[in-house]
Amino acid sequence: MSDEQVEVESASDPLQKRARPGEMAIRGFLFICGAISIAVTVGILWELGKEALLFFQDERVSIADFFSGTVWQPQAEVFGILPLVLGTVLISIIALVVAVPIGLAAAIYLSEYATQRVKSFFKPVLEVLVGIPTVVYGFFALTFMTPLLRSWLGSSTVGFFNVASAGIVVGILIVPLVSSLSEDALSAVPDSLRQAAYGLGASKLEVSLRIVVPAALSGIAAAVVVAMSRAVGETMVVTLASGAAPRNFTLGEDALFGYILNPFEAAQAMTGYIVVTASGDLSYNTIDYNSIFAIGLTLFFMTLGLNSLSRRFVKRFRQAYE
Amino acid sequence: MSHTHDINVHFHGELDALERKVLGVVDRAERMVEMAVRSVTTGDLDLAEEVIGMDDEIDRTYFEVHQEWTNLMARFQPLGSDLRKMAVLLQLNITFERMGDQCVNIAKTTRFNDGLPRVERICDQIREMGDLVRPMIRTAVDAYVRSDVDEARLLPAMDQPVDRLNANMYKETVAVSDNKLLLEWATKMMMVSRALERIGDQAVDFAEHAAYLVTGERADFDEKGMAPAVDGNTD
Amino acid sequence: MSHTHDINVHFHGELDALERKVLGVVDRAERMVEMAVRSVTTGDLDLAEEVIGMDDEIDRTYFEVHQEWTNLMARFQPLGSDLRKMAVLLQLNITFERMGDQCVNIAKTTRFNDGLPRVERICDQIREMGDLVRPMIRTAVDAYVRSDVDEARLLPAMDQPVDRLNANMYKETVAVSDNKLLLEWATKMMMVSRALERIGDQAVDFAEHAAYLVTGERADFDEKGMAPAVDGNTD
Amino acid sequence: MTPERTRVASQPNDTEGRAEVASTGATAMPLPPPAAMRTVSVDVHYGDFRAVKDVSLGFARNEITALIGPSGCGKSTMLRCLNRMNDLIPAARVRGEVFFNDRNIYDPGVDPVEVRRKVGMVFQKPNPFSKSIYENVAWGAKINGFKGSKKDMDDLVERALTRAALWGEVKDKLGESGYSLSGGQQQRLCIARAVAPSPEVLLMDEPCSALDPIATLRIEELMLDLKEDYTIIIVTHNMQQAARVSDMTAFFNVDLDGQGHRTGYLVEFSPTAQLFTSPREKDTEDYITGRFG
Amino acid sequence: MTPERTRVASQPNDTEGRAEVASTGATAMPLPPPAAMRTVSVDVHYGDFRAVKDVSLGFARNEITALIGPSGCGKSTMLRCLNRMNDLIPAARVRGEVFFNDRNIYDPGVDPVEVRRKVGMVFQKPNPFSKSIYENVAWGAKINGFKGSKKDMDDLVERALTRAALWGEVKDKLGESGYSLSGGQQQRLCIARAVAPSPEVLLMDEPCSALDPIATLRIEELMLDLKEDYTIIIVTHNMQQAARVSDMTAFFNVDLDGQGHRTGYLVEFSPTAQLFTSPREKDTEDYITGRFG
Amino acid sequence: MSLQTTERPTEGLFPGEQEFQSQLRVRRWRAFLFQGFSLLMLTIAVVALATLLYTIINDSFGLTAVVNQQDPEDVLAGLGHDPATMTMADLSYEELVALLETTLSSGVGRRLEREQRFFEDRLVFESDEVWMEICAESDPPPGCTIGPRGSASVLQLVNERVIAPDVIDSYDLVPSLTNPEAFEAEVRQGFEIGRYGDYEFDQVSFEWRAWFNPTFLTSPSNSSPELAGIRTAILGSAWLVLFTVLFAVPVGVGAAIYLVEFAKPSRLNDFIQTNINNLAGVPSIIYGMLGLAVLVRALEPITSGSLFGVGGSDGRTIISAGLTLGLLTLPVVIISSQEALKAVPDSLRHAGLGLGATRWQTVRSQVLPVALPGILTGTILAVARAIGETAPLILVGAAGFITADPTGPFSAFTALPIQIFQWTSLPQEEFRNIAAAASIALLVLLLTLNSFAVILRNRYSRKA
Repeated sequence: MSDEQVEVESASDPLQKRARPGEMAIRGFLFICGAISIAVTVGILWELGKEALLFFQDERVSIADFFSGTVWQPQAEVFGILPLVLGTVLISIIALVVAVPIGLAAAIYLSEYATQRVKSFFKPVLEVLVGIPTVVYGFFALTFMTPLLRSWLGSSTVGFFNVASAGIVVGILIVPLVSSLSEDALSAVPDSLRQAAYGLGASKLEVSLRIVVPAALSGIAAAVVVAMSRAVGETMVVTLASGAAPRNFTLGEDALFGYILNPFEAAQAMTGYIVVTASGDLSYNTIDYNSIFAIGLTLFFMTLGLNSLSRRFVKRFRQAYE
Repeated sequence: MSHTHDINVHFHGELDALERKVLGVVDRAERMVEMAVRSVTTGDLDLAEEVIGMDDEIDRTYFEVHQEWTNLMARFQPLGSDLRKMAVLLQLNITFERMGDQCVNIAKTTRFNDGLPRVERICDQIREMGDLVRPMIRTAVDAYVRSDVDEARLLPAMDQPVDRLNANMYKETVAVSDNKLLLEWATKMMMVSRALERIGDQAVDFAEHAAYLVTGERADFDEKGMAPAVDGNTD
Repeated sequence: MSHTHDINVHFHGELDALERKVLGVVDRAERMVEMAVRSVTTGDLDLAEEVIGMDDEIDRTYFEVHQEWTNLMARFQPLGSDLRKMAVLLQLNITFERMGDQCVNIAKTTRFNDGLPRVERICDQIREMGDLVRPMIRTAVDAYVRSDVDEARLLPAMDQPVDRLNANMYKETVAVSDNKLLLEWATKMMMVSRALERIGDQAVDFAEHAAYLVTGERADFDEKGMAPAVDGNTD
Repeated sequence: MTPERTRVASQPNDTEGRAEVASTGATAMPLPPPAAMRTVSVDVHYGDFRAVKDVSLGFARNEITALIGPSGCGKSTMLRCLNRMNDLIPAARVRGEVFFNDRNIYDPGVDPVEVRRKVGMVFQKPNPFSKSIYENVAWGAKINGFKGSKKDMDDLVERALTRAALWGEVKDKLGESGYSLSGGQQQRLCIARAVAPSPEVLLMDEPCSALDPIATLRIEELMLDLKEDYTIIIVTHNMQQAARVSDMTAFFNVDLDGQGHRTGYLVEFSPTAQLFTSPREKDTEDYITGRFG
Repeated sequence: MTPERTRVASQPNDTEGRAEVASTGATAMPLPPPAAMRTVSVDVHYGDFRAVKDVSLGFARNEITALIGPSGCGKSTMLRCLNRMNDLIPAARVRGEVFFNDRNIYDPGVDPVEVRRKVGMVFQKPNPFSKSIYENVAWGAKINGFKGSKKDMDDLVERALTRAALWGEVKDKLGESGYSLSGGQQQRLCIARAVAPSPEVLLMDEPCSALDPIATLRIEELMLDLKEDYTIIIVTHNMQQAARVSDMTAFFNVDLDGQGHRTGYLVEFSPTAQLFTSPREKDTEDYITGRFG
Repeated sequence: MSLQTTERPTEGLFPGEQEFQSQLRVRRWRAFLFQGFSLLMLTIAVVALATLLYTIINDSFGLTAVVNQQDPEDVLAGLGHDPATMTMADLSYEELVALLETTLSSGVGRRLEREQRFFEDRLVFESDEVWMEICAESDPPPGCTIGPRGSASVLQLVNERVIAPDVIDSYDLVPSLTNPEAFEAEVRQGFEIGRYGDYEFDQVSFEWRAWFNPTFLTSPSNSSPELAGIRTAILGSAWLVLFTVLFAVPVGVGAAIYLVEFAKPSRLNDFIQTNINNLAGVPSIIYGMLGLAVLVRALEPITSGSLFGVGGSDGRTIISAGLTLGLLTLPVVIISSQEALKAVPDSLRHAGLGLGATRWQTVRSQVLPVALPGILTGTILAVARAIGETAPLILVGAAGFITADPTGPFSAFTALPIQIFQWTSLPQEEFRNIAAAASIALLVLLLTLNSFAVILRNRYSRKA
């Protein structure tokens, strides 16, 4: 009976809008899933901000000194973040110096030269490198890289904890990142461009370096920036290999290359400080506890800046080919 | 791929329909030849009018075919043998429309000759020509439909007696010149003879086209070897 | 996009070349008409042979045009006005080849009439017909080339005196029937008159096609109103 | 709306005689079959600019109507208006009315999902689902509340595949993936899929542009078969294809404004044979004879 | 190798009369212009199976030769043999000889880089480099050791763009990216780029398949212009296109073996007008009239 | 050599044939060099991996210098056996227990017995009365209920307590194989400078030791590297992964479906997308701080379990850490799921919608099945990454030394990477060895997961 009615109704207007409650419920659930990510960001900003604010509100701390101070001695209640930033930046630069040439050349080889068989050997190897936990790299830095550097350059030149070892190992750690992202960018360059160049009588080198790499440049730049961001945020290698002492310095007094920028001395990085502080017996609402949040916030904005930059490159790259 | 499917079923369907339409005109033309010859040799005015009436239909079909030809050409843009067939169909359409016109001319002669005396010898000769010409049309159509080059090659030989009879008409006409009325009738009949001879020629033309369709190359029967026995048949 | 570029330059170049080739035949046909009439009215046998020789060339061109037409059709598959033009060109090619044949018929008559006496009045009449027919060809070609419908519409009127003169030939022929030789000559000249009248008709046909090309629709001059003044002109 | 109107391609902006010609044409013609769909003064905007302006067309039942024109003329956009696929492009807005059996499908009360059920679509590239051949055809019926037994569904699938001239080729491998077929077969599978839920109208958006000439001819033949049961509207940039298959052809052209925006508009809507042999409009003539640019 | 041989499409496997017909054709024709390239019994293998078998063709100087046939018939593969682009596919092997000006380009001493300089190529989809229009055209000349001044290069770029009928449209924006152009313009840019290093032969692999009909006609006109200076070999799956532009046409067909492998072979190589109006081979006739499958 | 050529209009501007040929040689040489360079770089990357694995394996196996409390030979001889024909493993159960009885203090003995009895029918260290008493308590020790120890367990106890080996020095795998004498010399030298305290060189025996062995995997942590194992850490990691997956996968895939399939471009949806991209780049340690501040501190009543009346004192529990890793993994899961969904061609969606399906019908029946392998691959890789994370766990308070297996979401915990970190930071050489051994365990685990993902992806991409 009612069936018939429904049929008559639908016959009179078969296009009539229908209610679909299940569809709406699912839609609502999926939206909430999406919205959770906002909650995470808000949580990060709120908590880091709140604790950092407590830190800066402490009478022993001044914001200006925090960002310009070149000495970090929490025990003496001197909070200048620059020594920690110095450690982070030194390590990141060394890492990039190692990772960019290796990663980029490897990417070019894989994308332009390698036969399918060579690729099927090297690509999983690089993926395994990505998958290795950073703590294992830290172990590697401490038990292999540092002794190696010390035996090459002499243990008097190279400290047991040193920036170079950490930097090199972080570099190795981000090689696969650089190479796989760069290779993605290179592979995304349409094959038709290569064909066109070969068709004009170009050699393989000319095709690779003068057509493919320029075409993928913004993608490669994005890869490098992402790798840098990763290096900046890298924690375990840094904690284990570069030492637990901030490289406090005084501009003008300390030798620039002999000490401040010396890669063979120890220098605590921002992440290293956070971990070391947190893994000790940490009581809440102390200035130490709050200080790690101030540093964390700084770190957050540094990586955010780098990631935004990289996304801008990616966007430019996509516009060219999509 | 040992055997061949016709993917273009619809086009070939339409092409066949057009062909049938054109060949249908030929059938009608053949009947018109018979009727026209009968009307002019017997002086049957009603039959003559009937023939003249039939031509309107042929003309209408002629325009229809032309229109459909253009549409088919625009829509399917045929190639190869299909294109050759299309070209032949267009030419045949013109030719057979003209055959119809020739029959009308013959029928009209019946009208003008009404009341004039007749020479039975000449009538016999015209009838003989008609009987010779009609199988030519049939043979040519056959050769075309069956794509039979050998059959098409029979046509020039079949045309020879027609041409001979036509040439003979001068003599017959001059022979009756003493009687003004007979002379007037005979000159008109000369035109009839001429029209029938022309229809025969058109059948030969037709056969040529049929041969072209099969071989893809023009075979000009008139020029190659089998010279026409009598002059003056190239109208 | 206020003005239009012709992207299909090469096709339109080839189409134009084909058109020129067809129209070139018409020019030659016009000259042939003049020469054929002169030869038959003056009995100039050399001129007649020249005309007969010219026809070979026209036939050759006819086949060439047919070949090129097929090639052009296969290669460019024209649409719209281009397709209509192609259809018209094919019909014109047949028509003008036949015009050439008519001239050959006239010239051949010169040959057969050699040695026969002539009636100057009939010769004058034939010359007059020739003079009337040639401008018709010219006008029709003009109308086609300039796509001028109004000009094309002049043709049926121009054809009327030709038809009248042709109809008159019966009387002239019967008038000389007392002299067998003259009669023989006159019956032959009747065929000449008939050929010229036919050329005129073909020019009218031609004009029809020209009108079709411009309007995209067939205008059948014969059927619509302007009925032919004289019967027997529909060969 | 009188039946004559359905063949009228009137452009209010241009009244010098086009509408006149069109209506003359309509009266001279025998009465056309009733229109399955028609559009009245449809405009499509993408964001701020007008992609298609003022299109009024009628699509006769059991006929094939082709939309042709240079690229950017809005023919595909127009097609997608007819089953509200344009809804999927966020920036697109449609003005004017599109009637399906005298119901405006852009009425607020109309469910686009239901519209698409009645107005099926076949796309440029063959896009079978990554399911078995059987499932490809059956799915459309299933989601539309097919209530029959397994046997009924088998029959439906066979009928649809037969209708798409594919049954003979696939009947022994209904369980294989749709991707195992060749391009032309895939497209016929997509047609079978579109046909299975019994739509009334089939929209085809350049259905052969990804196929080779042989597969193309086969699809064209299929369309001519299908029009016995369906109203078909096809977009093609291949003039020859439009000429070969369609009964009516609508020619669109495109205007460029100063900023490089393209606006498409309807130039001529005529029986196909007429449009390709003696078009009414000079623009059409220029386009089909290649005198254009 | 007599000049006549260049027009012969002989298939040793099939001697019933094809070669006879071909040579008759050759003697009946006026002597063809000298061949710029020719292939002698070329086989192409992909891995274990034979993609193209036994193709002998001659490409006459300053003529356009079209290769047509159903998909999978190996026409593109054949084209890529002519400038050793097949070298880039690791599994592809070419047997037989390909002569460029009487030098076998598969001789061990010949560098493919050198071949490709002399035998330029235009591809299916327009593929300008992501550089400026100027750089797109200049690059090929640069890598080939162009040693003129900046002014000479400017002239070369202008000449190439003019040759490709693009100069007028781009002369005011040579610095803009090649991607800023429309599809048809991009393809003409690619032609300009191919022409700039002064090749002798231009290979075109379905150069219009990604373009709309207007852009297609323009490229076709351009090809007809270009043949004054270049020998052009074009692959197209559009028969009409082959018919429109080419002087000679080679029709390829394809055999399927039991395992579903396709082997392409040359069926007929004739003057274009002949091939499309009265082909010598029944297969050709069937293909062009749609009686095929 | 050259291809014959005809005159071209640009003749003078291009090099002649000979010049072109010589340029060609240079170009070819340059191309060759660059190819070599890039291959070298690639090889360096591979060598780095090889070195890393080498280092770990090198440290996990090798010769050790061991000083035993009692020499097994002496023990055997003491029991009247011939040490030449027997090993400790050949001793009978009773003999082993007797050995323990003589060596262990009664306090230690009682504790061991309370953990698990030695014999079904009699007690060794405990008196029957006391045993009855303690088993009658409300919370009896496990020894009251479970069956007796097996011979393997007792043998292990004998090894630990009676023989009590002390590894005083260890040697890497490679030199152990190539030059074992050098190790002996090194140890001897060590004795000369008094590095090994009270031991005498005579006491030292040189033994092969695989630090990575079944006992290592199944033992709990221990302050002595010879006895330490990673069972607790493995179980901790497993619990963490469970919570990570439970949180990150449904939410992540849901969010990805929302963003790819349902979200129309609006300010909110753009913001969500940007936000996720940003989150993916946030260093893991920041998530650790978020977990510390929110989960450990602010939500302590929930995460410590005290709200539910179970668990311990603070929020440094498995659930806190698991959810922290879940948050960390979430953006990666979302982005990789998005990639997988975006890789499904739009034509499938159009086909579905064109048939009159709703959005969700299309997504569920057509899009998700196609995207699923991609989503799974991405999820596995993300989870693998989470397993290796260390820094955030340190922040949320993973314990370095706990020996008790985790019992539920509110237990304190440790995890494999934490264990590695702890051992690596300790100075004794032997902790290096077990750190290396733990690294092997972690790498094997991750490699298994990764190869699973790779296989999945390959199968998927082959089909597409």
